[in-house]
Amino acid sequence: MKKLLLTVLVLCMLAGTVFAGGEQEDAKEYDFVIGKIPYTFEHAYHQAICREFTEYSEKMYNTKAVIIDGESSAEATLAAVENLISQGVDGIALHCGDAGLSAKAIDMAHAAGVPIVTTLIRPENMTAPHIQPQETPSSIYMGAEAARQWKAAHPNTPIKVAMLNFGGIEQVWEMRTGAFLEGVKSVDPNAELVTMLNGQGSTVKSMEIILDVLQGDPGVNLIFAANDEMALGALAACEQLGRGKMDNGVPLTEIIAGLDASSAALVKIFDPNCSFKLTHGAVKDIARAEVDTVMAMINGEIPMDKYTETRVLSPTFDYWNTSLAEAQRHLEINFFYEGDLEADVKAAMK
Amino acid sequence: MTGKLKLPRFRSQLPILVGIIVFMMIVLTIISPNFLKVQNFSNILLKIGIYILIASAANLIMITGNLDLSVGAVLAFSGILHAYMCKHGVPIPLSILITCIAAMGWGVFNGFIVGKLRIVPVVATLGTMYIAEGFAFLIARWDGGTNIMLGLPGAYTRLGRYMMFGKIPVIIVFVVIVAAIFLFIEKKTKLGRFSYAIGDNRSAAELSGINVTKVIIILYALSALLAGFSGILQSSRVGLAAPNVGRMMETYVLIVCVLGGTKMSGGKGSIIGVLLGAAIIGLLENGLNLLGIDHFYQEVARGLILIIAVLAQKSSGNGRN
Amino acid sequence: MSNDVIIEVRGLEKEFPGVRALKGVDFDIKRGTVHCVVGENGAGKSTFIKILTGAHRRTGGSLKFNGNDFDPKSIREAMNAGISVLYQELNVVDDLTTEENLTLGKEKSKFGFIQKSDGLGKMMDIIRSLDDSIELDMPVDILSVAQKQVIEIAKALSTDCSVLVMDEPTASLSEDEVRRLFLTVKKLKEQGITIIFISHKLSEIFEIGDYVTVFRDGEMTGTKSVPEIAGYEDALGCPDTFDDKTITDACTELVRLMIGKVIDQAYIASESDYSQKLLEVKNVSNHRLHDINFDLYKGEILGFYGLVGAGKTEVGRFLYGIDNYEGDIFVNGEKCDYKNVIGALEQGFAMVPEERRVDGIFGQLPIRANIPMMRMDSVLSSGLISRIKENKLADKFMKMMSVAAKDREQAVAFLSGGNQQKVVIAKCLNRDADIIMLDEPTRGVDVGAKEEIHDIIRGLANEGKSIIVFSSELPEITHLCDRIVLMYDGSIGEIVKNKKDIDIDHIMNIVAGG
Amino acid sequence: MNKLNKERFAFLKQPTFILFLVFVALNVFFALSTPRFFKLSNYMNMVKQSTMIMIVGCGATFLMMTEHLDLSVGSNLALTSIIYTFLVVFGIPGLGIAPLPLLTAGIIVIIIGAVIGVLNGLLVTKFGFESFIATLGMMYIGRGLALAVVGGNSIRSGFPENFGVLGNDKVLGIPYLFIFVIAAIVIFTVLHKKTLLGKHSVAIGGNKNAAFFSGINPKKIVMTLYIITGALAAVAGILTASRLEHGDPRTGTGFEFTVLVAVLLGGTPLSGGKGTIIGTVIGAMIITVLGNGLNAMDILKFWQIVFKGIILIGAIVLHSQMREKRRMTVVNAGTRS
Repeated sequence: MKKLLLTVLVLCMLAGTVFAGGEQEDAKEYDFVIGKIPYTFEHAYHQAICREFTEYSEKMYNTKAVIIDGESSAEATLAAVENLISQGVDGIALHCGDAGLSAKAIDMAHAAGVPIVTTLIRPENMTAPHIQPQETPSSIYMGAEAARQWKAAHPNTPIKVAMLNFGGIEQVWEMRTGAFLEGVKSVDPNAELVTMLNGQGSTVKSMEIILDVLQGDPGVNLIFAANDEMALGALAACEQLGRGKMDNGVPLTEIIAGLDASSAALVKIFDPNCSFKLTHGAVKDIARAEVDTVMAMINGEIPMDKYTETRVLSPTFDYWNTSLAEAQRHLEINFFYEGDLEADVKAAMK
Repeated sequence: MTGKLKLPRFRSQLPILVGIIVFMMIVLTIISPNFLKVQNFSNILLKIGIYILIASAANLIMITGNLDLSVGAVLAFSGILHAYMCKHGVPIPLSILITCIAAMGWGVFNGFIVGKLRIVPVVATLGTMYIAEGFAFLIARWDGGTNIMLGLPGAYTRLGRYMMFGKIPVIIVFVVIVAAIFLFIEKKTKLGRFSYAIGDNRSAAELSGINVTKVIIILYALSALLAGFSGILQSSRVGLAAPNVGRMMETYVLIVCVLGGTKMSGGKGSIIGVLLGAAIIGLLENGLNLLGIDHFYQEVARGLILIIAVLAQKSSGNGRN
Repeated sequence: MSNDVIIEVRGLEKEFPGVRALKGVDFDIKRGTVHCVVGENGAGKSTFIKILTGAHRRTGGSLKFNGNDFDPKSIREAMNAGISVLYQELNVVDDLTTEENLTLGKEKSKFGFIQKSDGLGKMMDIIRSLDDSIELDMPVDILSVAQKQVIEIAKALSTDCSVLVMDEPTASLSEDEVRRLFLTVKKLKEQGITIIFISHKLSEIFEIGDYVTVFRDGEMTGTKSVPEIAGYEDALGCPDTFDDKTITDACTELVRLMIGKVIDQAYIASESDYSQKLLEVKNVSNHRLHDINFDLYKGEILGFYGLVGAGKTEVGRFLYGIDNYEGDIFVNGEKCDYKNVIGALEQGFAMVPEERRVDGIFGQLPIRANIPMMRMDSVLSSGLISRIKENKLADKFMKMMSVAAKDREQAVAFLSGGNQQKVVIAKCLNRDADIIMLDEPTRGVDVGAKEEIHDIIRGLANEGKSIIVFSSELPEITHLCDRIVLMYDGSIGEIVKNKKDIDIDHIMNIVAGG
Repeated sequence: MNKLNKERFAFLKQPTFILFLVFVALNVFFALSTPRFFKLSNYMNMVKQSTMIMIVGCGATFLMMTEHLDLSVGSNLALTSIIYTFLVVFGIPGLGIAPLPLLTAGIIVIIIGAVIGVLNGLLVTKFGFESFIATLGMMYIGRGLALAVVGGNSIRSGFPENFGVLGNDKVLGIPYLFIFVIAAIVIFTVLHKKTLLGKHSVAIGGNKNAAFFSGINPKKIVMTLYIITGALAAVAGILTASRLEHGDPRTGTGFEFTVLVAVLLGGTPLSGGKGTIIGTVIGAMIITVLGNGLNAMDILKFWQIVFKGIILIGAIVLHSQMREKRRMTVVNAGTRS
């Protein structure tokens, strides 16, 4: 019996390897191999970046991209950098949540003569090119816009903000949560931050937390989540409490803002009666900037040990100021969206 | 010696659990004005509902002296599979059916390895956990992403957010039904009786002609079925399926069972204990969230409550046996 | 042979709550001899050994060791005084080497590091002298049981022990290994070590024993020198080895001492229907049994009798689908090929196992829940457990077996041994099987309850059930059984028909190996 | 003669050797399937990456030999790592203590790690907790405290100059990490083979009666082992901080299960009584090589998770089959039923 099971397991492994291998394309001569380390492969946003990264590098530069997951863990990220270096890749693009670790990765890559580019979290030592999505201004804008919309509809209700983060990564405060709050305060200096809890990037967890938060203080009327998954969880919580509504874009119960600008979020945002109304983010531009920068270094067009900052817009999408067409285009380019946003919004409204 | 032990066995530790719960409720009522509200209790119930659903079967597994660590992964897998099928045109009821069957498949696999091949359950179900979780991510990826939300039919959330009589959330209804069923299984069916017997004395159970392997397979299948159904309910309630929702679910379920007085070595435990154990966990998290306490102190509190509750049970009548 | 007494037992008593295990025992053990101790289960010999080795404390009488009063509080204390035990369950750690096992617990160490033990050379000499194929660096798990025993012996000897207790050392050895062990024992004796040898194989006594003490019902029924038992006036005229005839006669004599006078409880002839053969066992052998043949008729009580270790339990085990076997079993004339307990149950067997704590009871469950466990149908109503039926069933059996318990909700673990046994029997009876096997059905049960259990068994037979009783209590067998299968060393010696004045001497002769 | 030959080749049937063969086979497979795998530098990386698993695995192997688990090692690692970083960067501000030297801070956190071990040990030996439950509770507490120390933020500046030496630098061309690993392997193999602790650990898990009759105090041994494992987790915490060159309270998530799997793969069963340090080391290397090789082959991460599960189940089934076979041969050699 045990032998049988063993045989079956081995067969499963083999089949799996073949199947998994089958997802790749046939052997092909590439000019270069470059590595990409996403923050975590588990989030839609990072998967989309990786996909764009792979496709773009192949199409534009006939270069193969090797993706190794950073698993949102410092050890895994460090190991990924080490492994890519020893595999002899020609360049590395790193998105890591820690400025110190990014700096270390840069040093390691440079010691091995491998060009490296970092994304989003500005490394401590500025010795390599960096891609900086302009999250902070977009977050400030979102905060201000959300507060404006609320005040326009309810001038006499004090603004109370609740936030979901990833459990205290300080860059998240700098670029997302803190910036959002700054924006809110620029409109209403008396706005109060009721609570900021760890949604662990999970929809379900966020839903449960927001249920409790709204119970603790039903007066909360602005909810900001540091990614779209958590914002959707917050929305689900509101909906279950009979909230989460808008009257054709006029805030009734609260306003929810997210981040990443994924299709799931935009479908909600363009629903005039849903309270999830703002998000920002970019995928394509970041991935392309990463590839372009790495390739430029490989080809000697820019020095690999000099800090340059490539700024990438993190466009904001909100119900009031963005058109459906823009959002449609954004999704098509960034999230490999093949549907019709308008139709999807209508379908989701039903 | 027997004269003083008036309390029947199973109930002897329940007063302690009730005591802990009452204490927590008093504290929370004092410090949070919004605690003692119907809506809040509904929130708590909704949160622990999933734990109770899964723990009711996992508890029976623990009563036989075994363990299921794969419930979280099966929950995530089922949510994703259900969403995937719904998105691709399978009618929702059919999709629920198929998902439940697929979920049970994981349970049968667990039961086969643990019951038939006699592999230590911790390892066997840990392996299954990895495999199921991997497939949850793979299905989501075959759909083109990590979460499945877009393109779900509008009726997708109907089940999870359905309100019975307009005010009772359907998950609570299911919790009541499942808890009742398992109370029934424990007291009234051969399956329940045999589970206690196996945990109490496996050798005697075998010599009494109890088909131990079969019982274990059925229990694992039930546990996986409920995990799968919980996955469907949860993803339907959220309106989105994500492959990482089951993380740490297995330890929560384990904690709920242990808090409820179920021994890991088997032979003891009850669904009533599970309900109380889940209530403790629910009150704890709810209270800490109401007070806006940072999540790291919540983790400390979780560990402490586990140790304190087990300690309290050990130092009570339980220790005398 | 020295006449110096090393252990002097006088009026030794041991009382457990409710049981007097030793009722005042007197005898001497002489230095440098092999002193055998025999007796049936529960006769008190193991209690004596436990007092001697510090596992139990005595409650009365005296025990002198080397002329001084001796009352060890722990196994370690006894060991330090020079009394070591070779336990039946091997106490070696498989994943350690010979050397590591030898020094376990008394390593010489510096800062926690194990130093070469001084005694190791001595131990190795002992091992070499006993079995020269054992090396110090061999992992123990590749050794045979006999070799593991040698290690334990060496370990015991290394503590300067002067008395070595061997608890059934030959129980799991092959013939060859037994030979080798006996050589070892002889060598030890030559070195002046006193050996207390417990065995159920009586013939062994005549190979290595010098003296033998027989226990029965907590009393010593005789201490004699082996030549004396064998019928010689004194050791001088006694040959080194005895012929088979002498041994058989002597064994019979020993059995007589062990069993005592069989109180002839009236055997009530049954109403067996000898035209209806229910069970037939043909040429069954396995690792413990050789060529077992017998049959069982409807309404018959068949008894299996033999000394401990003769293979009674093993017969029950293969019939109940626990052990593998070669040969054929026919039920109602049809060949059976069940492979497990469930199959046996379906074939109409049911069994009360010998070890109730390990194999019988569900200690944490109430009596009510224990009884229907082998046939849940009996308490089901439309597929569900009916509390009413369950209570009724429990009440019925508790009354029938007069189980002394607070109520039916009491957890079985809290019952006395006898009442636990009754619950196990009730559980088995509830199965309503055609062939009921009871392995030592009345062990640890008080006299009154014993009688009740016997009546129940008889009643069942009269109802047309066929019953197999495995027992090492001869009165029970002669009282109950219609035919008696006498077993010796894994084989059937003879099948005798019971009658009013059955020839007890003959039975004793057969089970003693005659 | 025949017997001699049998003995000479007995090691071929040793589980550890078979494990080693599996390890070699994996390497060969990856080396053949991708050119990016079989490189010295890659192997150096893999050893570095499995350092923590091996170091903590040494203690965990001992614990498992006595039938005990420690699920708190991951959070213990995180807690000690963050406290160590905190001490060398900030000292103890509340008491007005200036930043501590590395060595002092190191000793302090090793003591903290050992204290966590003491708590685990107390719960298990004194209060009769199942080791699973006790260490699960400690896992949550440790993780929460690690985050609480720094309010959830990483510490990434203000380090003393040689903070990263242990984790990154080499001495005589050998990384310090290797020295730690080799030291741990040597020390614990010696502990296993040459000391009372090792021997008695095997004895407790192998045959409780034998241990009892030999006068071994199992509680003392188990307590010692929890303390050692706790201290090892602290050492791993220091090394992690040094290797990452910053303090991260989130480090070591899921580490406890990685260690558990490594020890299990290494042939130490949950039921105790046997096990080898070298087996655990090979187990840790198998996990690392598998991850690295599959990455090099560009296998999707999610398939890797699936493979991890299959291999875990397969390995345990294989181990149990080998054990059964061994038991069968012993029974057939003519012993009791």
